[in-house]
Amino acid sequence: MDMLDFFPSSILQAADTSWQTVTIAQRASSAFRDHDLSGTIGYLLLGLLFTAGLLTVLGLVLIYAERKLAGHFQCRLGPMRVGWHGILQSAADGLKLLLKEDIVPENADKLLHLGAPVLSLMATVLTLAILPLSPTLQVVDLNIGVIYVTAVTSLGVLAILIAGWSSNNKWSLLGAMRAGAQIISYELSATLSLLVMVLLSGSLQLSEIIQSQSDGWWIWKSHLVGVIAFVTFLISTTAELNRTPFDLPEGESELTGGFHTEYSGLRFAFFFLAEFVNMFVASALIVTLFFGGWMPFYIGGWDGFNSIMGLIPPGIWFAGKSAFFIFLLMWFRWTFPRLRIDQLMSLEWKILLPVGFINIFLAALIVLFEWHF
Amino acid sequence: MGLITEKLPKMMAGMPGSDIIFTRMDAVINWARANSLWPLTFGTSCCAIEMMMAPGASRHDLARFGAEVARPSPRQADMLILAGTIVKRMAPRLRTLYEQMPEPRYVIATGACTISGGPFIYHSYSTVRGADTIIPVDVYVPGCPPRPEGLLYGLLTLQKMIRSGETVREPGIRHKPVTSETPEGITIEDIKSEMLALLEKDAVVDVRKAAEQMERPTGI
Amino acid sequence: MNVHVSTLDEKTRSSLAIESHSETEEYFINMGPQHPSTHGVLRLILKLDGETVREVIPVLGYIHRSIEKISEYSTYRQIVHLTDRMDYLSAIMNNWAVARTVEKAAEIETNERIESIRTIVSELERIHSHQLGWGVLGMDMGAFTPFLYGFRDREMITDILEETIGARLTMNYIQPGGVMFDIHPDFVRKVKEYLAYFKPKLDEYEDLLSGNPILQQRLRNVGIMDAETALSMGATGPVLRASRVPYDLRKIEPYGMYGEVEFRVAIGTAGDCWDRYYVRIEEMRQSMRIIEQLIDNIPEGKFLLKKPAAKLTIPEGRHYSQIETARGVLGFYIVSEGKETPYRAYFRTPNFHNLWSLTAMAPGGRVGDLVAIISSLDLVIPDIDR
Amino acid sequence: MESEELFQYIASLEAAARPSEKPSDLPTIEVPPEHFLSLMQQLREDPRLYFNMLQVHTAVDWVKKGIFELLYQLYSTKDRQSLRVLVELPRENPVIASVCSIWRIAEWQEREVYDFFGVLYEGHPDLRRLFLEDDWKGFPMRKDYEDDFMLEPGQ
Repeated sequence: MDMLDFFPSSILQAADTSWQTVTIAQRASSAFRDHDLSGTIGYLLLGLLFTAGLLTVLGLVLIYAERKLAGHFQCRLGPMRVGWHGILQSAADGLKLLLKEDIVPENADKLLHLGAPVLSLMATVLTLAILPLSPTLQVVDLNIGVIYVTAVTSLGVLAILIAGWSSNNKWSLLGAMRAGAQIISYELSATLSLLVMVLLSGSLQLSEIIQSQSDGWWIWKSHLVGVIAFVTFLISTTAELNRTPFDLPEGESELTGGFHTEYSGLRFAFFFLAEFVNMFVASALIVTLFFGGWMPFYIGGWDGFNSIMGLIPPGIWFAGKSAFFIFLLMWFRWTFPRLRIDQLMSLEWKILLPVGFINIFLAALIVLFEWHF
Repeated sequence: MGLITEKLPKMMAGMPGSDIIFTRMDAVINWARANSLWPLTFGTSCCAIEMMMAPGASRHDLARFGAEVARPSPRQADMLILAGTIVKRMAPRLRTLYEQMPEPRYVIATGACTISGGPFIYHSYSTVRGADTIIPVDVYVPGCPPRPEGLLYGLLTLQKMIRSGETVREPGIRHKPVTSETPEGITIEDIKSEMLALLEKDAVVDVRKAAEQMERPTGI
Repeated sequence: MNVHVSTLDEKTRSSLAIESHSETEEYFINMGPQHPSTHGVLRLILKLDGETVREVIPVLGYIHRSIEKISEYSTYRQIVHLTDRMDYLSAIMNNWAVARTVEKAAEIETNERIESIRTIVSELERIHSHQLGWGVLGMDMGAFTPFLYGFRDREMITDILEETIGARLTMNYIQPGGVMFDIHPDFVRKVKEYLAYFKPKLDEYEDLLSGNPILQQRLRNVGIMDAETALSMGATGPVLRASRVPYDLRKIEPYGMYGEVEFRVAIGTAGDCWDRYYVRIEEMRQSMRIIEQLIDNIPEGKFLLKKPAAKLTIPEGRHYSQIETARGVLGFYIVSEGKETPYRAYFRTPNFHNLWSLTAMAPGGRVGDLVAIISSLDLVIPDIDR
Repeated sequence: MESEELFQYIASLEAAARPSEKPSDLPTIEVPPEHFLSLMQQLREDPRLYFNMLQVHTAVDWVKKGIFELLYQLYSTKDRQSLRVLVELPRENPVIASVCSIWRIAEWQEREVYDFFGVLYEGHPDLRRLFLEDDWKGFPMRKDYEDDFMLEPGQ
């Protein structure tokens, strides 16, 4: 059982240029083949704990970061009093939400009302499981990773629709309907951008998409196609995350609380958590597809520079790159006004979708004639 | 959730050492509740501007105490800051809003109108004289409207109250009103003279004389 | 003669009974009295067809404090402090409306110092009111940050006024026959400092919000109101001026020092939300121009001609005069019997008259447009309900 | 137009309208309720007058004389001219024609006056309470309004 040297090995590997990916699921199955029962169970538990831990930590950190960043964007300080610079703020919020009274409206569809937040969080957890955080830090590496991500994130919209429907509140329903229309529309152009990257890298497996970028990230080496796909993907994921400028489903000034108007306490916390962790998932996908995942930043010919970059462990690279995109999303949120529903729809159907189709055609040409670097 | 705060203490009442466990648990729970007071976006009139000033303006910044997450839906709010006059027509709606908030919920009444009816007590056929005739109020912040600092002090008072007063075993303490007391050895006269001294520093008129001569306004 | 008096219930029922041309089912939704974008306790009953607004029924009275009834029992000086609590964002200008009516009726002459001070503090208040309106519009459009920027700059004006007046919001400053206190020795210096600070800041406002294509998309060609409708609806202030009617009391019947300063009346061209928004931005510039012309030469003289304790009566008759506040025309109508208290006091408030153009503008738009329209009207609800 | 000229012109339009002798600070005319609507129509539409803004509409309760005095204050953006029209109604049966069709703002101003004084407007499309609940008893701005809720100082 090599659980103990699991983390050190990943750090040491960082210096190499060739990457070997080993997922937790692979370790478990190899332990199972070796008839090592305790190892199998240990790895399975590790995978579960890792996902749950990641969820909690991300929730705490991202909510704190958002409040702190919002504060500084607005010439304020943000949370200051709970712990050092308010570092325990999210913990206090979480504990409080946990202990709040749980209200289910009398005329609500009780079962669906209770189920929606769980479904929402579940969709998030399922995507967390396949994100390649570093060569050795990935729970499962599905060979249809991209399709899996698209499928599972669509569960989130189902949760929102159920939440809006079951609350028996017109504002919730209006928010849910907006969310449904918006997320399903933007799913199209997001998927088209994903397909471009699948074409270029020739694989649906997330780890292989990263491997294909070992000689350069797709954002550099795919001419304009990758850049267009990146911009489209960034816009559509922001829309799928329901964040400003696309926060219509929960736009406070229009719909009071949108689909989660009637949710309180822990169930509201589930939606809240799912929203923030989804932000990480989106950033992680952007990093994986366009910015080389956990690959370090190399510049051809600068060997000294590259070796210094190579010293930084891949996990840190991944976290750093994701953090940048999370920051970008937060920056959007505190700067832009919100679009109107018909403008939102025309942006997708009249601009992003045609651009996406043309882009995928160009990408096919590039791959066919091997024009990319 | 009722399980941890209500059922568990009853189940474990007879067990040895439960006192210690629950005292520690109380402290943690109250710490969380006191430091995460999310207000409801509710304001009826003038005080609402000063209330927005408190969480809003960068100078006062309610966010420092973790209380800037203003929720538009009462289901997610912990604290109702009553800002502005309550009239007869609004009273049932206010009651509904309060009832829609999940327990534990706290109410801060800011401004003269929500405390007593303020300038609209007499000859008014519609103003409710004090919001505490409709819903229980925890902290009163006087002023017309109170300064943002006043609201911050009200919030800190509420936090202090939550940290000390409410326990898992004794809910219901919190609806006793809390008032600020003058510290020991200091009288109202001392405060008055100190404030006058501050004013005197850069005053253009004789403050002390003016204070003596000042008559109480006539009429209502 | 038989006049039918209906009820709200009857109104909504009859509204629902109107046959619609839409194939989908129309439904009512209740916006307010506690809703983040109604700026207080305005309640709107919306008839929606999907996202499209078909009819708006405003329901008022959630902050009706019977100020007019109380006024009948109050002396004129006591009425001044009630006006602070109507449109609390232009409290000083509300005070001025009462003071002006009483001064005109009781034939109290004021001096130039008083009028200069009144004009300067009013313009300062107009700036801070528009700053708030700017920020709140940003917040309603989904951009939260402008709201706090507006508040930050507003706070500085509040500080300047507080030094002189002693209050931050409900000023109670302009009295019949003068102003309550003389200006603070630092007043002139601080106002100049503030103007120097705020001028570049206003350009920053424009960079942040006006220049944003999303905001322009949201506001342009939304909630268009032509001049004829606006006049018939009784709208005044920036709402009327955005519809191309240059009706500004400061120019038309100059009071205070407005006759002696140079400034331009900002008017819009299309009468949409964008014009209403931009008229306010331009008014801030013009207000700064007015203050700049006055601040250096405030004449010497007394600041309060009638002592607050002195008896104040108004000759018998009907007296009316009006003031241009930040939101439009505030008129104060007194029916006097020659006593210390009015027989009847009526406030013609700008927001009450501006609100109803909403019912003309909103139908046909989306819910998002409705929010934009409410925001661009810049309503203060206690001023509607009184 | 000077006020004398204005009065003469209005009298030529509607003989029943006469200058008011009540103390007032604006040019004021009085008109009996039966000629009211036609006068208002002409004030709005006559090209020489063209009063396109109804600035103020309110009422005064003269309880001792037993009348409601309705006030309509008009303004013309063309000539920058103001005119005040007073109408007296009996307190027992206060009914008057609505001017909603002439100025749209009248719809809500009249509802306010109905709410406070109980003046009924004939031809109003949607006459109901404005500020108070539909089931409110009495009209609070009347001088003889009584309410147990109201407090006097010292009570």
